[in-house]
Amino acid sequence: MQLVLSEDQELISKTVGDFVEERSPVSRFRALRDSNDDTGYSKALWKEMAELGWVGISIPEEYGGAGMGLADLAIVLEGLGSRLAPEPFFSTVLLGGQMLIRGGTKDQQGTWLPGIAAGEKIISLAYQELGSRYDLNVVETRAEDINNGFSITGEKTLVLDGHVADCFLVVARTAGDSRSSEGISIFLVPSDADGLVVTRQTRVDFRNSAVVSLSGVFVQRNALVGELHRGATLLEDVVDYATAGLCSEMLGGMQQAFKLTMDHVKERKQFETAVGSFQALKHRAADIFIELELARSATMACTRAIDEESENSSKLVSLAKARCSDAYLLASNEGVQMFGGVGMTDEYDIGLYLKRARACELTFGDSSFHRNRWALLGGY
Amino acid sequence: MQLVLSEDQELISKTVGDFVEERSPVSRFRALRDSNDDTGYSKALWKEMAELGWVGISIPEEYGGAGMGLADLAIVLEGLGSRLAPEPFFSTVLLGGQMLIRGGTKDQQGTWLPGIAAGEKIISLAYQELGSRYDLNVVETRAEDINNGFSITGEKTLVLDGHVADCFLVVARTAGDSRSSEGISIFLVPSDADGLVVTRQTRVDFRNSAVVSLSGVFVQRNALVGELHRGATLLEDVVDYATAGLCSEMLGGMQQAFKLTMDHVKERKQFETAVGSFQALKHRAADIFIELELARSATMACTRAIDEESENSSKLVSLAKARCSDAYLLASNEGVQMFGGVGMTDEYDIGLYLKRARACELTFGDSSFHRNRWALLGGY
Amino acid sequence: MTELTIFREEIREWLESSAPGALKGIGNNVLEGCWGGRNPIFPHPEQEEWLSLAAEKGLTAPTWPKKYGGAGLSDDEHKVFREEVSRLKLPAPLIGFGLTMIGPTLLRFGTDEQKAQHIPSIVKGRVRWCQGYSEPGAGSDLASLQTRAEVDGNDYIINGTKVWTSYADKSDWIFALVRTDPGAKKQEGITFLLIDMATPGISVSPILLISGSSPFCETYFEDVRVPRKNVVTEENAGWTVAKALLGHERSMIADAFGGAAEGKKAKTLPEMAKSYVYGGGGEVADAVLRDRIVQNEMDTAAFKYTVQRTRDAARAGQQPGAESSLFKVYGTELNQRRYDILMKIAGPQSLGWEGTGFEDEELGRTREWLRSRGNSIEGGTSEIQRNIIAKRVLGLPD
Amino acid sequence: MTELTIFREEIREWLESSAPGALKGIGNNVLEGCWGGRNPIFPHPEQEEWLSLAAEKGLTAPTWPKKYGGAGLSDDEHKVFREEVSRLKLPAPLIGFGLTMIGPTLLRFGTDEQKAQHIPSIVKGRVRWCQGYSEPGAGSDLASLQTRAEVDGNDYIINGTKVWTSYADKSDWIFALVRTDPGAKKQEGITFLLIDMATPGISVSPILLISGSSPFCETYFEDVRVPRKNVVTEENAGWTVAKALLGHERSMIADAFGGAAEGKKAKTLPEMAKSYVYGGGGEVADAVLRDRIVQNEMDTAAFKYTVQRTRDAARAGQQPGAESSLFKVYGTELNQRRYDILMKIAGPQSLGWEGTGFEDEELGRTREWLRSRGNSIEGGTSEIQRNIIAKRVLGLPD
Repeated sequence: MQLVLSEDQELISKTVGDFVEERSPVSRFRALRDSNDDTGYSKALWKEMAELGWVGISIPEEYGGAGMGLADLAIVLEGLGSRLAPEPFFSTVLLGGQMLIRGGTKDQQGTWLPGIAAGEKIISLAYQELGSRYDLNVVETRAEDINNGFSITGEKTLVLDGHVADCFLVVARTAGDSRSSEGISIFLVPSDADGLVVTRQTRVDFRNSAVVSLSGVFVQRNALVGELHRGATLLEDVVDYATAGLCSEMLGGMQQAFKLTMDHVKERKQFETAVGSFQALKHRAADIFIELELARSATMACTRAIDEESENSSKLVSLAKARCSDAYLLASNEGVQMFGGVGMTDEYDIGLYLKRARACELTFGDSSFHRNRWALLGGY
Repeated sequence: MQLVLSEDQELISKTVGDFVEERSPVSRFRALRDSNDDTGYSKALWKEMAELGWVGISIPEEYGGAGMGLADLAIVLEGLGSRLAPEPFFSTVLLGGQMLIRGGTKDQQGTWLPGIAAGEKIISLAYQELGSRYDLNVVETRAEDINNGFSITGEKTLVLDGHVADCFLVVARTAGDSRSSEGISIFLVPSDADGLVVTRQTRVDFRNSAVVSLSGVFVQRNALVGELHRGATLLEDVVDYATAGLCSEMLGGMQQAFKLTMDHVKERKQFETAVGSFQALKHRAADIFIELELARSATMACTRAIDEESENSSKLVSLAKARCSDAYLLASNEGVQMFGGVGMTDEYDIGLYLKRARACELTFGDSSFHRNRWALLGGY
Repeated sequence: MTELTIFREEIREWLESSAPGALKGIGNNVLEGCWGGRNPIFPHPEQEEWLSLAAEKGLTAPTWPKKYGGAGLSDDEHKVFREEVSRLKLPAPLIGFGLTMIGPTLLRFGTDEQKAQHIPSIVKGRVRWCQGYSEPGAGSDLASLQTRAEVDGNDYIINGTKVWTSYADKSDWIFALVRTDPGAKKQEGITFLLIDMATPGISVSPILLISGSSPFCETYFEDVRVPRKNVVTEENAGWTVAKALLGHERSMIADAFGGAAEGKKAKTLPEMAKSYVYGGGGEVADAVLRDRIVQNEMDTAAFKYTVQRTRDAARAGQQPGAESSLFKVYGTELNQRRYDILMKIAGPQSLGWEGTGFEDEELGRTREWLRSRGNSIEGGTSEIQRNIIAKRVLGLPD
Repeated sequence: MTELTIFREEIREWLESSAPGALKGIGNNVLEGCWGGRNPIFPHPEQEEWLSLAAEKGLTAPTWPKKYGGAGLSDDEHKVFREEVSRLKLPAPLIGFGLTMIGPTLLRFGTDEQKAQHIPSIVKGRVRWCQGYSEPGAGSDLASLQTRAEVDGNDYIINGTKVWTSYADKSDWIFALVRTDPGAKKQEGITFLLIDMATPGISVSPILLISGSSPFCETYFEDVRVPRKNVVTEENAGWTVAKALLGHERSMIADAFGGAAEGKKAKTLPEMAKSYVYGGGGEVADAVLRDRIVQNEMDTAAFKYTVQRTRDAARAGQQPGAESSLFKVYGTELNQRRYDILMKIAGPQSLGWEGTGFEDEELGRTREWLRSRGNSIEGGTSEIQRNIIAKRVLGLPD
């Protein structure tokens, strides 16, 4: 495992950095939010990212992607995360797309992956339910085996980009009780299916999600992704993958929040002295710096472990997510505090990072969830 | 509940303060330690404390004590704790004496309490065993019911002042398995009993304790303190009482450690500036101050709750012990750090407080033990 | 029968017979309080009657002198009055900065003319006040203020901007700090001035916070003409007045957090945790979360006892130290930790801003969490409070 | 076959045939290492032979020039040598401050005469060195040193006291900072001087720490006469030399903590916890303690990856930043947290100092806990490291 960017990766990093600087400053996200935009992201920019090869970066070449690794995708996510870009990477690439790559049939892959890579199709994973918290095995949505197909009924919440998805991967129970890892199956359901209702949600971080209700939605047998009853492992692997991606996004966000804060305290004077010269603040800044560095190391390690299919990749994902959750909150909490009163106003960007930090923390498990998972994986 | 010292209590506080300043500075404790003194405390000073009425402060007047409350005794303990005085208050007054007051027969009380109040008898509670940790119900020492008496076999560790005790209150199992609260009984055993061997221990805080081994030690039926099989509640109440007393001692220690540290940083110059003028240090000092204040409030509340026999006194004991454990460690850890290199040398007193802080933390349960107990008592 | 007992009986009888029945049992919820003013808002229609009844007897400002419309109660009588009001769970007849801030200030520092002009209208709830201290870019360094007041005959001409003026958009008068001598050292050259918000040249715009809308405003002064007689004490002596008032404000905020530990217990953290992450056997399933809850409960208990200790000590005649700084820094940070735990307890259900998929209670908590981040900034930042403790209590050198 | 492969084969053959068999498998335990000197101590009798064999080939100082007795290895060859030594788990033939500190300093700054006098005797392990920097009351402010060196003909007369001189009681020479120009500004007027510990007027007393005995000493100089030719570089230019050496020392300490994360894993925390507080089902019974253990394990893992990242970046040609400060502050505090947890795990069994009722392992851990409190003080306090990060990495103003 090499914990340093290759020259190619450095180049991607620079390209993404220039791109967000010019094309996707935070003001763009803000404008989307304030205009109550229908899609909540920029279709044009998404198309452009696809043309730059970013959307399909991890999709196999045969389906129009670049066939690269998560470590490469992570660089893009970090750059976009630094400016809170709301484009549908998580729904479509890290969750939906990745699940098809890992578990889809050739047919399913051929139908969807090229459209994803081209930036033309949005596909989302509907796994979370009210009360499921971070336990992927808590699934109450049921899929009944009927006449050559399945009838799905249940309600999914916080389905990322659900309001613009062309299709959903719905996690449903085909057997077992509502907390068992056995009996979980995954189905491809088009968003215009009869009995499927999508209601857009408004989140604190203004990222896009929806409640998806299914009442007797019929799908054919070939809608099954992965094995019947045995979807739990596939789901866990995909969520691990997306979690590593989320950590990369968080890294970009926390780094930028910290940068904004440091820039501010260097400028801002109080009692005729730059706020940044107060030693108590300096020591806190040094501690944030350290936490950010450690979060970066952990995240780099986990993306590479996934690419290398290392056996401890799940442990490293938990390491990264636990650290990134705490570090992003630290950097943004301290950011607001160091900005002072103006940090509390909607006008300043630091509050947007605080909201995103919280949303990221509570997605795919918070730090104590992942510490517990680390211990369980370590056998104690 | 009044969380303020009465005028009488203020007077005790001043007397104790003057006493330790003159008669019991830390150098006295140090000398006892360095001379490998046989008793490890000053018999003469103990006698003097008894004459001042401190040893018998909580012993009923009919047995030569002052019949006052724990809130009064706490003042004495705080004063002595501020200079690490090693006199046998915990063994003899807070554990042994208190257990006789609460559970002893008139005969037992009449035999021992006057001697305790007069500073002539040392009595200790032998409850802890290797592996019992903080669980009072883990008792493997067995007392078998035989011919008009009991035969006790087992090993007790960390028996406070065991090497100078005239008599032990031995917690033994008369029924039940080794973790059950049922079947625990307590016996008065003279230190010269056949089959009882005392081995002095050397602790990190140089406070006195011993391992007490019992092999077939015979006691008569009238040696039983409290009810047969039902000693667990008495034991818990007495340990609660002693814990509240320990918190008071800790309060004195942490306050003095903090004072030494503040005095040092005001004097000590580095880079031509008093160390105490560095803002990062100031903010840490302010946080220690706050923690000390909160620890004091919690301790005052718990001693008064015990005196008032309030139903939430156990909860308040856990509150105080959890806070005092963490606060004393904080004050002494930060003390060593703020003293710098010299803080690491045996020559400076701050290290003695660090050791005592740790020893206190690990006596009667550390902070996470007491947080768990608080939750259990609160029903969650 | 003591005089106080007689007083209690009179008050009780009066409250029982006169106070509007519809208000009994409502309690003292600030959000539902009556702030008075030229265009008063009465969340409950009966509050109008309650205000007028109380004001008539001066009981909106119970301890203020009768001469200016107050009830002239002694401290003991005031205590009895509050006890009787809370016995019936009646809301306060009137709340606001007139009663808590500018009223006491004018009673102490104002001229007879100022008292006569302003105090009765505060007591009657006819004029609502706001405060104009902070300025953009000043932060904790209040004395660096830039709003200029230039003398022009018997008037000042005011130019500048004030921020964090709570309820400026709903207030009739503002008490403000302005710079009258730009040449003087920072804290000198500042004047404490009373300004009618209806004066031409004043405009107000509300401040949007990260938690949503807020009572805070930005208030702009453009060539605003204010009579010089509206100065409290003297020109360039405003810092003294401000400091007295600021100490008062901080101890109010500190008290609020000292009190918050007790009040506002809609649901305890263990209850919340049981509803979101309930395990078996009465325990909260997530042991680490449970421990954080215990820590917060213990912090709250220890803090509550510290507040009590300070009060008991004060009653025993002991001098208070820097307790208000301790209360402020610890109380606010405790509240922040509490919201942090609440967010973790509700987990993904903490992610809502509005609408579908979230309970109103959940949406409210998330906004309150965001709002709580400001607690350690407003009313003297935690940093300033720690500086104060280090200097005043611990005597650490500058 | 590359030259390096040939070199490896030669070294391997030589080690296998010549290195004392009794030492193979012992590994590099510093406590058991050989420090050399006029009165050397050989914890294993075979170390004497091993030292002499290695010294003969210059392999005690593998990269030093052959001219002065070193082996003159390239960096790549040196790496091969270390790999082969550790393949056989051989101890280093020689350790000490001669090799790590004064040797490299003299090679860089020393005169030919100084090199010829000192380097070979270091390589041969004949002279043991110690360092005389700190003074009582100086702490982190090294430049405030007071030890005076007054010129007297071709000599200096030295008076003063040095503290924290590790192993001064066992060393033959000391390199020290002394003040030669008391009038100059702090960091000027300091001279770097080599002093034979056998010189009359030098006395040494060991320092007792809170954890017990220690290698540290206090070293007193009373009218000690030292030839002026023992100055390294020039009079009053000692600060430059010291700074170079100090940077070296700090990165050594940081490395030690960076490495400590990996090495010295007698028992992991989970293993320890299982032996003291084992629950059912493979879990540690105390859930909160378990969580603290996880935190420490995670901190250790993230730290380890950060060390690796720095090394990988350096190999990729990227400039290092203030990593050594990060390593120092985080590595030491991590170690302290680890001992804190260890104390809690063993609970009452952590209370022993010596003797009855405690296992040797328990007694050792308690002493190590106490010793660990010094980690955040020695070699540049955590406060100093945070200052450095704030200034050099974050660019915060003074």
